[in-house]
Amino acid sequence: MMATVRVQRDDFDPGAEAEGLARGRKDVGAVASFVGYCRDEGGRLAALELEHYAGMAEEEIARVVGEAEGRWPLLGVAVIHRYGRIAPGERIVFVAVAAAHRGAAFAAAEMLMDYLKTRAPFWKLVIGVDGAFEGWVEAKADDDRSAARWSDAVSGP
Amino acid sequence: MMATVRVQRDDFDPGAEAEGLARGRKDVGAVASFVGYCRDEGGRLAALELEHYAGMAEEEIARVVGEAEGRWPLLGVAVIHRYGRIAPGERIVFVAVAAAHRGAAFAAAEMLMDYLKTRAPFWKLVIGVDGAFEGWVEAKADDDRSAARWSDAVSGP
Amino acid sequence: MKALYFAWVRERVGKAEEELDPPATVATVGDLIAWLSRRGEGYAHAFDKPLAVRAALDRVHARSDALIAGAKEVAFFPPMTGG
Amino acid sequence: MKALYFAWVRERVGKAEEELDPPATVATVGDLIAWLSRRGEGYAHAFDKPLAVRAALDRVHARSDALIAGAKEVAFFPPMTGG
Repeated sequence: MMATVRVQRDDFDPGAEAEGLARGRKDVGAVASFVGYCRDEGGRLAALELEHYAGMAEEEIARVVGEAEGRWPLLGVAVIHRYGRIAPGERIVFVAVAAAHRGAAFAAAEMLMDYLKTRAPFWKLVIGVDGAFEGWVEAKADDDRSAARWSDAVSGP
Repeated sequence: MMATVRVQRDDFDPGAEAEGLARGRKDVGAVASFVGYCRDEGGRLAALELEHYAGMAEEEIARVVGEAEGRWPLLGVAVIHRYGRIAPGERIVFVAVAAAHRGAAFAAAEMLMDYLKTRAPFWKLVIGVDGAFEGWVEAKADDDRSAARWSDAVSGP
Repeated sequence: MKALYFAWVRERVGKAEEELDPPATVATVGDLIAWLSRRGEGYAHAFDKPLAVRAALDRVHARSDALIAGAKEVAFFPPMTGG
Repeated sequence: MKALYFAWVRERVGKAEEELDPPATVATVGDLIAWLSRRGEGYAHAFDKPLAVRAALDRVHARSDALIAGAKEVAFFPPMTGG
Protein backbone atom coordinates (compact mmCIF):
# COMPACT_ATOMS: atom_id res chain seq x y z
CA MET A 1 0.00 0.00 0.00
CA MET A 2 1.14 3.52 -0.84
CA ALA A 3 1.63 5.50 2.38
CA THR A 4 2.88 9.05 2.77
CA VAL A 5 3.74 10.44 6.22
CA ARG A 6 5.14 13.94 6.49
CA VAL A 7 5.88 16.16 9.50
CA GLN A 8 6.73 19.64 8.28
CA ARG A 9 6.69 23.33 9.09
CA ASP A 10 5.29 24.36 5.69
CA ASP A 11 1.70 24.39 4.52
CA PHE A 12 0.48 21.76 2.05
CA ASP A 13 -2.14 21.36 -0.71
CA PRO A 14 -4.82 18.97 0.58
CA GLY A 15 -6.56 18.65 -2.78
CA ALA A 16 -3.38 17.63 -4.58
CA GLU A 17 -2.46 15.18 -1.80
CA ALA A 18 -5.89 13.52 -1.78
CA GLU A 19 -6.12 13.33 -5.57
CA GLY A 20 -2.65 11.79 -5.65
CA LEU A 21 -4.07 8.67 -3.99
CA ALA A 22 -6.50 8.02 -6.85
CA ARG A 23 -4.67 9.39 -9.90
CA GLY A 24 -4.06 6.80 -12.61
CA ARG A 25 -5.84 4.07 -10.66
CA LYS A 26 -9.01 2.20 -11.53
CA ASP A 27 -9.39 0.17 -8.35
CA VAL A 28 -9.94 3.14 -6.01
CA GLY A 29 -13.64 3.77 -5.47
CA ALA A 30 -13.42 6.05 -2.45
CA VAL A 31 -11.12 8.70 -1.00
CA ALA A 32 -12.06 10.13 2.39
CA SER A 33 -10.02 13.07 3.58
CA PHE A 34 -9.81 15.44 6.49
CA VAL A 35 -8.19 18.82 7.08
CA GLY A 36 -7.84 20.26 10.59
CA TYR A 37 -7.59 24.07 10.84
CA CYS A 38 -6.54 26.48 13.55
CA ARG A 39 -9.64 28.24 14.98
CA ASP A 40 -9.45 31.70 16.53
CA GLU A 41 -11.73 30.71 19.45
CA GLY A 42 -14.04 33.64 19.03
CA GLY A 43 -11.19 36.08 18.43
CA ARG A 44 -9.22 35.25 21.59
CA LEU A 45 -6.50 33.16 19.92
CA ALA A 46 -3.67 34.89 18.03
CA ALA A 47 -1.77 31.73 17.10
CA LEU A 48 -0.89 28.19 18.04
CA GLU A 49 2.71 27.17 18.53
CA LEU A 50 3.00 23.45 17.80
CA GLU A 51 5.90 21.66 19.48
CA HIS A 52 6.74 18.12 18.37
CA TYR A 53 9.12 15.27 19.06
CA ALA A 54 11.05 15.11 15.78
CA GLY A 55 11.74 11.56 14.73
CA MET A 56 9.18 9.96 17.01
CA ALA A 57 6.36 11.94 15.38
CA GLU A 58 6.94 10.37 11.95
CA GLU A 59 7.55 6.92 13.44
CA GLU A 60 4.44 6.98 15.62
CA ILE A 61 2.24 8.18 12.76
CA ALA A 62 3.66 5.40 10.57
CA ARG A 63 2.77 2.88 13.31
CA VAL A 64 -0.78 4.22 13.43
CA VAL A 65 -1.02 3.98 9.62
CA GLY A 66 0.19 0.37 9.88
CA GLU A 67 -2.56 -0.41 12.37
CA ALA A 68 -5.20 1.10 10.06
CA GLU A 69 -3.81 -0.99 7.18
CA GLY A 70 -4.12 -4.12 9.28
CA ARG A 71 -7.73 -3.37 10.04
CA TRP A 72 -9.20 -2.29 6.69
CA PRO A 73 -8.40 -3.10 3.05
CA LEU A 74 -6.77 0.22 2.14
CA LEU A 75 -5.27 1.28 -1.20
CA GLY A 76 -3.44 4.41 -0.04
CA VAL A 77 -2.93 6.67 2.97
CA ALA A 78 -1.48 10.16 3.32
CA VAL A 79 -0.90 11.94 6.62
CA ILE A 80 0.67 15.38 7.02
CA HIS A 81 1.12 17.17 10.35
CA ARG A 82 2.58 20.65 10.66
CA TYR A 83 4.58 22.11 13.54
CA GLY A 84 5.70 25.64 14.42
CA ARG A 85 3.55 28.77 14.56
CA ILE A 86 0.13 28.47 12.96
CA ALA A 87 -2.34 31.35 12.68
CA PRO A 88 -6.16 31.08 12.77
CA GLY A 89 -7.53 29.86 9.45
CA GLU A 90 -4.34 27.95 8.63
CA ARG A 91 -4.18 24.19 8.08
CA ILE A 92 -2.64 22.04 10.85
CA VAL A 93 -3.21 18.42 9.92
CA PHE A 94 -4.29 16.32 6.94
CA VAL A 95 -5.39 12.71 6.56
CA ALA A 96 -6.58 11.00 3.37
CA VAL A 97 -7.44 7.34 2.82
CA ALA A 98 -8.15 5.55 -0.47
CA ALA A 99 -10.06 2.26 -0.62
CA ALA A 100 -12.35 0.34 -2.95
CA HIS A 101 -15.39 1.18 -0.80
CA ARG A 102 -16.40 4.17 1.27
CA GLY A 103 -16.91 2.39 4.59
CA ALA A 104 -13.23 1.49 4.94
CA ALA A 105 -12.07 4.92 3.72
CA PHE A 106 -14.24 6.84 6.20
CA ALA A 107 -13.52 4.55 9.15
CA ALA A 108 -9.75 4.54 8.60
CA ALA A 109 -9.62 8.33 8.16
CA GLU A 110 -11.53 8.85 11.38
CA MET A 111 -9.45 6.29 13.28
CA LEU A 112 -6.23 7.92 12.02
CA MET A 113 -7.42 11.34 13.26
CA ASP A 114 -8.44 9.92 16.66
CA TYR A 115 -5.06 8.25 17.04
CA LEU A 116 -3.11 11.29 15.84
CA LYS A 117 -4.84 13.32 18.57
CA THR A 118 -3.94 10.90 21.35
CA ARG A 119 -0.69 9.24 20.25
CA ALA A 120 1.29 11.50 17.90
CA PRO A 121 3.83 13.52 19.94
CA PHE A 122 2.63 17.07 19.29
CA TRP A 123 1.72 19.72 21.87
CA LYS A 124 -0.22 22.92 21.23
CA LEU A 125 0.69 26.16 22.97
CA VAL A 126 -2.04 28.81 22.72
CA ILE A 127 -0.88 32.40 22.18
CA GLY A 128 -3.57 34.91 23.21
CA VAL A 129 -4.46 37.89 21.05
CA ASP A 130 -2.97 40.65 23.20
CA GLY A 131 0.06 38.69 24.31
CA ALA A 132 -1.63 38.71 27.73
CA PHE A 133 -1.58 34.95 28.08
CA GLU A 134 -0.23 31.78 26.73
CA GLY A 135 -0.86 28.25 27.86
CA TRP A 136 -0.62 24.63 26.83
CA VAL A 137 -3.78 23.04 25.46
CA GLU A 138 -4.94 20.29 27.80
CA ALA A 139 -5.64 16.83 26.43
CA LYS A 140 -9.37 16.14 26.20
CA ALA A 141 -11.02 13.12 27.77
CA ASP A 142 -13.24 13.20 24.66
CA ASP A 143 -10.25 12.48 22.46
CA ASP A 144 -9.25 9.52 24.61
CA ARG A 145 -12.79 8.20 24.35
CA SER A 146 -12.78 8.69 20.57
CA ALA A 147 -9.51 6.79 20.27
CA ALA A 148 -10.77 4.04 22.59
CA ARG A 149 -13.57 3.28 20.10
CA TRP A 150 -11.01 1.51 17.95
CA SER A 151 -9.23 -0.38 20.71
CA ASP A 152 -11.07 -3.68 20.27
CA ALA A 153 -9.03 -4.34 17.16
CA VAL A 154 -5.80 -2.41 17.62
CA SER A 155 -3.51 -2.12 20.61
CA GLY A 156 -3.07 1.23 22.31
CA PRO A 157 0.20 2.76 23.53
CA MET B 1 -25.04 27.77 6.79
CA MET B 2 -23.37 27.85 3.38
CA ALA B 3 -24.62 24.93 1.28
CA THR B 4 -23.73 24.08 -2.31
CA VAL B 5 -25.65 21.36 -4.18
CA ARG B 6 -24.80 20.70 -7.81
CA VAL B 7 -25.92 17.98 -10.22
CA GLN B 8 -23.87 18.20 -13.38
CA ARG B 9 -22.42 16.30 -16.33
CA ASP B 10 -18.95 17.88 -15.99
CA ASP B 11 -16.10 16.91 -13.71
CA PHE B 12 -15.23 19.10 -10.70
CA ASP B 13 -12.20 20.02 -8.56
CA PRO B 14 -12.68 18.41 -5.13
CA GLY B 15 -9.74 20.25 -3.56
CA ALA B 16 -11.05 23.66 -4.58
CA GLU B 17 -14.59 22.79 -3.45
CA ALA B 18 -13.44 21.54 -0.03
CA GLU B 19 -11.07 24.45 0.54
CA GLY B 20 -13.86 26.85 -0.39
CA LEU B 21 -15.68 25.85 2.80
CA ALA B 22 -12.83 27.04 5.03
CA ARG B 23 -11.31 29.93 3.05
CA GLY B 24 -11.34 33.23 4.91
CA ARG B 25 -12.94 31.70 8.00
CA LYS B 26 -11.51 31.35 11.48
CA ASP B 27 -14.32 29.36 13.07
CA VAL B 28 -13.88 26.24 10.90
CA GLY B 29 -11.72 23.66 12.68
CA ALA B 30 -12.51 20.64 10.51
CA VAL B 31 -13.37 19.83 6.91
CA ALA B 32 -14.18 16.19 6.12
CA SER B 33 -14.57 15.35 2.46
CA PHE B 34 -15.24 12.38 0.26
CA VAL B 35 -14.79 11.63 -3.42
CA GLY B 36 -16.41 8.58 -5.04
CA TYR B 37 -14.72 7.22 -8.19
CA CYS B 38 -15.75 4.83 -10.94
CA ARG B 39 -13.89 1.50 -10.53
CA ASP B 40 -13.16 -0.78 -13.47
CA GLU B 41 -14.15 -3.93 -11.51
CA GLY B 42 -11.00 -5.80 -12.34
CA GLY B 43 -11.02 -4.64 -15.96
CA ARG B 44 -14.56 -5.80 -16.76
CA LEU B 45 -16.21 -2.37 -16.68
CA ALA B 46 -15.81 0.00 -19.65
CA ALA B 47 -18.00 2.79 -18.27
CA LEU B 48 -20.95 3.71 -16.11
CA GLU B 49 -23.91 5.56 -17.58
CA LEU B 50 -25.59 7.52 -14.79
CA GLU B 51 -29.24 8.33 -15.30
CA HIS B 52 -30.91 10.82 -12.97
CA TYR B 53 -34.22 12.50 -12.27
CA ALA B 54 -33.39 16.14 -13.08
CA GLY B 55 -35.02 18.50 -10.65
CA MET B 56 -35.76 15.93 -7.98
CA ALA B 57 -32.06 15.06 -7.67
CA GLU B 58 -31.11 18.58 -6.55
CA GLU B 59 -34.18 18.88 -4.34
CA GLU B 60 -33.68 15.53 -2.63
CA ILE B 61 -29.98 16.22 -1.99
CA ALA B 62 -30.92 19.61 -0.52
CA ARG B 63 -33.42 17.86 1.79
CA VAL B 64 -30.71 15.45 2.92
CA VAL B 65 -28.34 18.39 3.55
CA GLY B 66 -31.10 20.04 5.60
CA GLU B 67 -31.43 16.92 7.74
CA ALA B 68 -27.67 16.84 8.37
CA GLU B 69 -27.80 20.52 9.34
CA GLY B 70 -30.56 19.78 11.83
CA ARG B 71 -28.52 17.04 13.43
CA TRP B 72 -25.02 18.52 13.73
CA PRO B 73 -23.66 22.08 14.15
CA LEU B 74 -22.31 22.51 10.61
CA LEU B 75 -20.58 25.55 9.11
CA GLY B 76 -20.72 24.55 5.45
CA VAL B 77 -21.69 21.70 3.14
CA ALA B 78 -20.93 21.00 -0.52
CA VAL B 79 -22.38 18.11 -2.52
CA ILE B 80 -21.75 17.46 -6.21
CA HIS B 81 -23.14 14.49 -8.14
CA ARG B 82 -22.37 13.83 -11.79
CA TYR B 83 -24.57 12.14 -14.39
CA GLY B 84 -23.92 10.85 -17.91
CA ARG B 85 -21.12 8.56 -19.05
CA ILE B 86 -18.27 8.11 -16.57
CA ALA B 87 -15.14 6.06 -17.28
CA PRO B 88 -13.10 4.08 -14.73
CA GLY B 89 -10.89 6.39 -12.66
CA GLU B 90 -13.25 9.34 -13.08
CA ARG B 91 -14.97 11.11 -10.19
CA ILE B 92 -18.70 10.48 -9.67
CA VAL B 93 -19.68 12.14 -6.40
CA PHE B 94 -18.31 14.61 -3.87
CA VAL B 95 -19.31 15.56 -0.33
CA ALA B 96 -17.54 18.00 1.98
CA VAL B 97 -18.61 19.23 5.41
CA ALA B 98 -17.10 22.03 7.49
CA ALA B 99 -17.61 22.25 11.26
CA ALA B 100 -15.82 23.53 14.34
CA HIS B 101 -14.93 19.97 15.41
CA ARG B 102 -14.05 16.81 13.54
CA GLY B 103 -16.74 14.54 15.00
CA ALA B 104 -19.59 16.51 13.40
CA ALA B 105 -17.72 16.91 10.10
CA PHE B 106 -16.98 13.19 9.74
CA ALA B 107 -20.42 12.03 10.86
CA ALA B 108 -22.29 14.44 8.60
CA ALA B 109 -20.11 13.57 5.57
CA GLU B 110 -20.71 9.87 6.11
CA MET B 111 -24.46 10.34 6.67
CA LEU B 112 -24.70 12.45 3.50
CA MET B 113 -22.98 9.71 1.47
CA ASP B 114 -25.23 7.00 2.95
CA TYR B 115 -28.33 9.03 2.13
CA LEU B 116 -27.13 9.96 -1.35
CA LYS B 117 -26.74 6.24 -2.10
CA THR B 118 -30.25 5.36 -0.96
CA ARG B 119 -32.35 8.48 -1.58
CA ALA B 120 -30.88 10.59 -4.39
CA PRO B 121 -32.58 9.63 -7.69
CA PHE B 122 -29.61 8.32 -9.68
CA TRP B 123 -29.29 4.93 -11.38
CA LYS B 124 -26.09 3.34 -12.65
CA LEU B 125 -26.00 1.35 -15.88
CA VAL B 126 -22.86 -0.78 -16.24
CA ILE B 127 -21.32 -0.95 -19.72
CA GLY B 128 -19.06 -4.01 -20.11
CA VAL B 129 -15.64 -3.78 -21.76
CA ASP B 130 -16.42 -5.61 -24.98
CA GLY B 131 -19.92 -4.23 -25.41
CA ALA B 132 -21.03 -7.80 -24.65
CA PHE B 133 -23.23 -6.79 -21.75
CA GLU B 134 -24.84 -3.97 -19.99
CA GLY B 135 -27.01 -3.98 -16.92
CA TRP B 136 -28.41 -1.83 -14.16
CA VAL B 137 -26.55 -1.87 -10.86
CA GLU B 138 -28.75 -3.38 -8.16
CA ALA B 139 -29.28 -1.50 -4.92
CA LYS B 140 -27.34 -3.04 -2.06
CA ALA B 141 -28.93 -4.11 1.20
CA ASP B 142 -25.66 -2.86 2.74
CA ASP B 143 -26.42 0.67 1.62
CA ASP B 144 -29.90 0.51 3.15
CA ARG B 145 -28.35 -0.69 6.40
CA SER B 146 -25.76 2.10 6.29
CA ALA B 147 -28.48 4.68 5.77
CA ALA B 148 -30.62 3.13 8.51
CA ARG B 149 -27.85 3.86 11.04
CA TRP B 150 -28.94 7.50 11.02
CA SER B 151 -32.67 6.90 11.17
CA ASP B 152 -33.05 7.38 14.91
CA ALA B 153 -32.71 11.11 14.42
CA VAL B 154 -33.89 11.80 10.89
CA SER B 155 -36.92 10.55 9.02
CA GLY B 156 -36.48 8.34 5.98
CA PRO B 157 -38.35 8.52 2.68
CA MET C 1 -50.83 14.15 -14.36
CA LYS C 2 -47.41 13.73 -15.87
CA ALA C 3 -45.70 10.37 -15.37
CA LEU C 4 -41.94 9.87 -15.56
CA TYR C 5 -40.15 6.52 -15.77
CA PHE C 6 -36.46 5.92 -15.03
CA ALA C 7 -33.82 3.21 -15.55
CA TRP C 8 -35.28 -0.29 -16.12
CA VAL C 9 -38.81 0.92 -15.38
CA ARG C 10 -38.39 3.29 -18.35
CA GLU C 11 -36.95 0.51 -20.52
CA ARG C 12 -39.81 -1.87 -19.72
CA VAL C 13 -42.58 0.69 -20.11
CA GLY C 14 -40.92 1.76 -23.36
CA LYS C 15 -41.08 5.52 -22.79
CA ALA C 16 -39.54 8.12 -20.50
CA GLU C 17 -42.71 10.09 -19.85
CA GLU C 18 -46.38 10.41 -20.69
CA GLU C 19 -49.60 12.08 -19.59
CA LEU C 20 -51.87 9.95 -17.39
CA ASP C 21 -55.53 10.46 -16.67
CA PRO C 22 -56.47 7.74 -14.18
CA PRO C 23 -60.11 7.27 -13.12
CA ALA C 24 -61.27 8.65 -9.77
CA THR C 25 -61.12 5.16 -8.19
CA VAL C 26 -57.31 5.34 -8.43
CA ALA C 27 -56.52 7.04 -5.12
CA THR C 28 -53.02 5.98 -4.08
CA VAL C 29 -49.62 5.35 -5.64
CA GLY C 30 -50.34 1.62 -5.20
CA ASP C 31 -53.67 1.98 -7.03
CA LEU C 32 -51.87 3.80 -9.83
CA ILE C 33 -49.33 0.99 -10.15
CA ALA C 34 -52.12 -1.59 -10.34
CA TRP C 35 -53.98 0.51 -12.95
CA LEU C 36 -50.80 0.99 -15.04
CA SER C 37 -50.02 -2.75 -14.86
CA ARG C 38 -53.23 -3.42 -16.82
CA ARG C 39 -52.25 -1.10 -19.67
CA GLY C 40 -50.06 -3.61 -21.52
CA GLU C 41 -47.20 -6.07 -21.39
CA GLY C 42 -44.43 -3.48 -20.87
CA TYR C 43 -46.23 -1.92 -17.90
CA ALA C 44 -47.05 -5.34 -16.45
CA HIS C 45 -43.37 -6.30 -16.68
CA ALA C 46 -42.23 -2.99 -15.16
CA PHE C 47 -44.52 -3.40 -12.17
CA ASP C 48 -44.52 -7.19 -11.78
CA LYS C 49 -42.71 -6.86 -8.45
CA PRO C 50 -44.43 -3.78 -7.00
CA LEU C 51 -42.08 -3.66 -3.99
CA ALA C 52 -39.08 -3.36 -6.33
CA VAL C 53 -40.41 -0.08 -7.76
CA ARG C 54 -40.13 3.25 -5.94
CA ALA C 55 -42.30 6.28 -6.58
CA ALA C 56 -42.13 10.03 -6.12
CA LEU C 57 -44.99 12.54 -6.12
CA ASP C 58 -44.01 16.03 -7.21
CA ARG C 59 -40.33 15.11 -6.71
CA VAL C 60 -40.71 13.77 -3.17
CA HIS C 61 -40.35 10.06 -2.33
CA ALA C 62 -43.80 8.55 -1.77
CA ARG C 63 -44.97 5.23 -0.31
CA SER C 64 -47.51 3.08 -2.10
CA ASP C 65 -50.26 4.27 0.27
CA ALA C 66 -49.62 7.96 -0.53
CA LEU C 67 -52.62 9.75 -2.05
CA ILE C 68 -52.08 11.01 -5.58
CA ALA C 69 -54.84 13.66 -5.51
CA GLY C 70 -53.39 17.05 -6.46
CA ALA C 71 -50.03 15.73 -7.63
CA LYS C 72 -48.89 17.16 -10.97
CA GLU C 73 -45.98 14.75 -11.48
CA VAL C 74 -45.53 11.12 -10.54
CA ALA C 75 -42.32 9.18 -11.15
CA PHE C 76 -41.55 5.47 -11.01
CA PHE C 77 -38.04 4.06 -10.74
CA PRO C 78 -35.94 1.22 -9.28
CA PRO C 79 -34.21 1.59 -5.90
CA MET C 80 -31.57 4.31 -6.25
CA THR C 81 -27.96 3.38 -7.00
CA GLY C 82 -26.21 6.75 -7.09
CA GLY C 83 -23.42 7.98 -4.86
CA MET D 1 21.05 7.69 28.19
CA LYS D 2 19.74 10.79 26.52
CA ALA D 3 16.67 12.42 28.06
CA LEU D 4 14.31 14.71 26.13
CA TYR D 5 11.65 16.94 27.65
CA PHE D 6 8.71 18.49 25.80
CA ALA D 7 6.06 21.18 26.33
CA TRP D 8 5.42 22.05 30.01
CA VAL D 9 7.68 19.23 31.19
CA ARG D 10 10.53 20.97 29.30
CA GLU D 11 9.55 24.37 30.75
CA ARG D 12 9.49 23.06 34.33
CA VAL D 13 12.70 21.03 34.05
CA GLY D 14 14.30 24.08 32.43
CA LYS D 15 15.98 22.29 29.56
CA ALA D 16 15.05 20.43 26.40
CA GLU D 17 17.55 17.59 26.77
CA GLU D 18 20.38 16.24 28.84
CA GLU D 19 22.46 13.11 29.43
CA LEU D 20 21.33 10.93 32.35
CA ASP D 21 23.31 8.27 34.17
CA PRO D 22 20.92 6.75 36.69
CA PRO D 23 22.15 4.18 39.24
CA ALA D 24 21.48 0.49 38.61
CA THR D 25 18.61 0.52 41.13
CA VAL D 26 16.61 2.63 38.65
CA ALA D 27 14.98 -0.12 36.58
CA THR D 28 11.72 1.25 35.19
CA VAL D 29 10.36 4.45 33.69
CA GLY D 30 8.56 4.99 37.01
CA ASP D 31 11.83 4.58 38.93
CA LEU D 32 13.47 7.09 36.60
CA ILE D 33 10.68 9.62 37.24
CA ALA D 34 11.10 9.16 41.02
CA TRP D 35 14.89 9.53 40.71
CA LEU D 36 14.58 12.67 38.54
CA SER D 37 12.04 14.21 40.96
CA ARG D 38 14.77 14.31 43.62
CA ARG D 39 17.19 16.26 41.40
CA GLY D 40 15.72 19.68 42.16
CA GLU D 41 12.68 21.91 42.31
CA GLY D 42 12.10 22.08 38.53
CA TYR D 43 12.14 18.29 38.20
CA ALA D 44 9.93 17.88 41.29
CA HIS D 45 7.41 20.31 39.77
CA ALA D 46 7.53 18.60 36.35
CA PHE D 47 6.81 15.19 37.87
CA ASP D 48 4.59 16.17 40.81
CA LYS D 49 1.63 14.38 39.18
CA PRO D 50 3.35 11.32 37.72
CA LEU D 51 0.16 10.16 35.96
CA ALA D 52 0.03 13.45 34.05
CA VAL D 53 3.39 12.77 32.40
CA ARG D 54 3.83 10.36 29.49
CA ALA D 55 7.10 8.71 28.50
CA ALA D 56 8.68 7.17 25.43
CA LEU D 57 11.68 4.83 25.22
CA ASP D 58 13.60 5.02 21.96
CA ARG D 59 10.64 6.86 20.38
CA VAL D 60 7.98 4.34 21.40
CA HIS D 61 5.30 5.12 24.01
CA ALA D 62 6.20 3.38 27.29
CA ARG D 63 4.23 2.74 30.50
CA SER D 64 5.73 3.54 33.88
CA ASP D 65 6.51 -0.14 34.48
CA ALA D 66 8.54 -0.42 31.25
CA LEU D 67 12.19 -1.40 31.82
CA ILE D 68 14.71 1.22 30.77
CA ALA D 69 17.67 -1.17 30.40
CA GLY D 70 19.19 -0.82 26.92
CA ALA D 71 17.24 2.30 25.97
CA LYS D 72 19.35 5.03 24.37
CA GLU D 73 16.71 7.76 24.51
CA VAL D 74 13.98 8.48 27.01
CA ALA D 75 11.45 11.29 26.58
CA PHE D 76 8.96 12.84 28.99
CA PHE D 77 5.99 14.93 27.91
CA PRO D 78 2.38 15.83 28.73
CA PRO D 79 -0.52 13.98 27.11
CA MET D 80 -0.43 14.73 23.39
CA THR D 81 -2.57 17.51 21.94
CA GLY D 82 -1.79 17.36 18.23
CA GLY D 83 -4.15 16.65 15.35
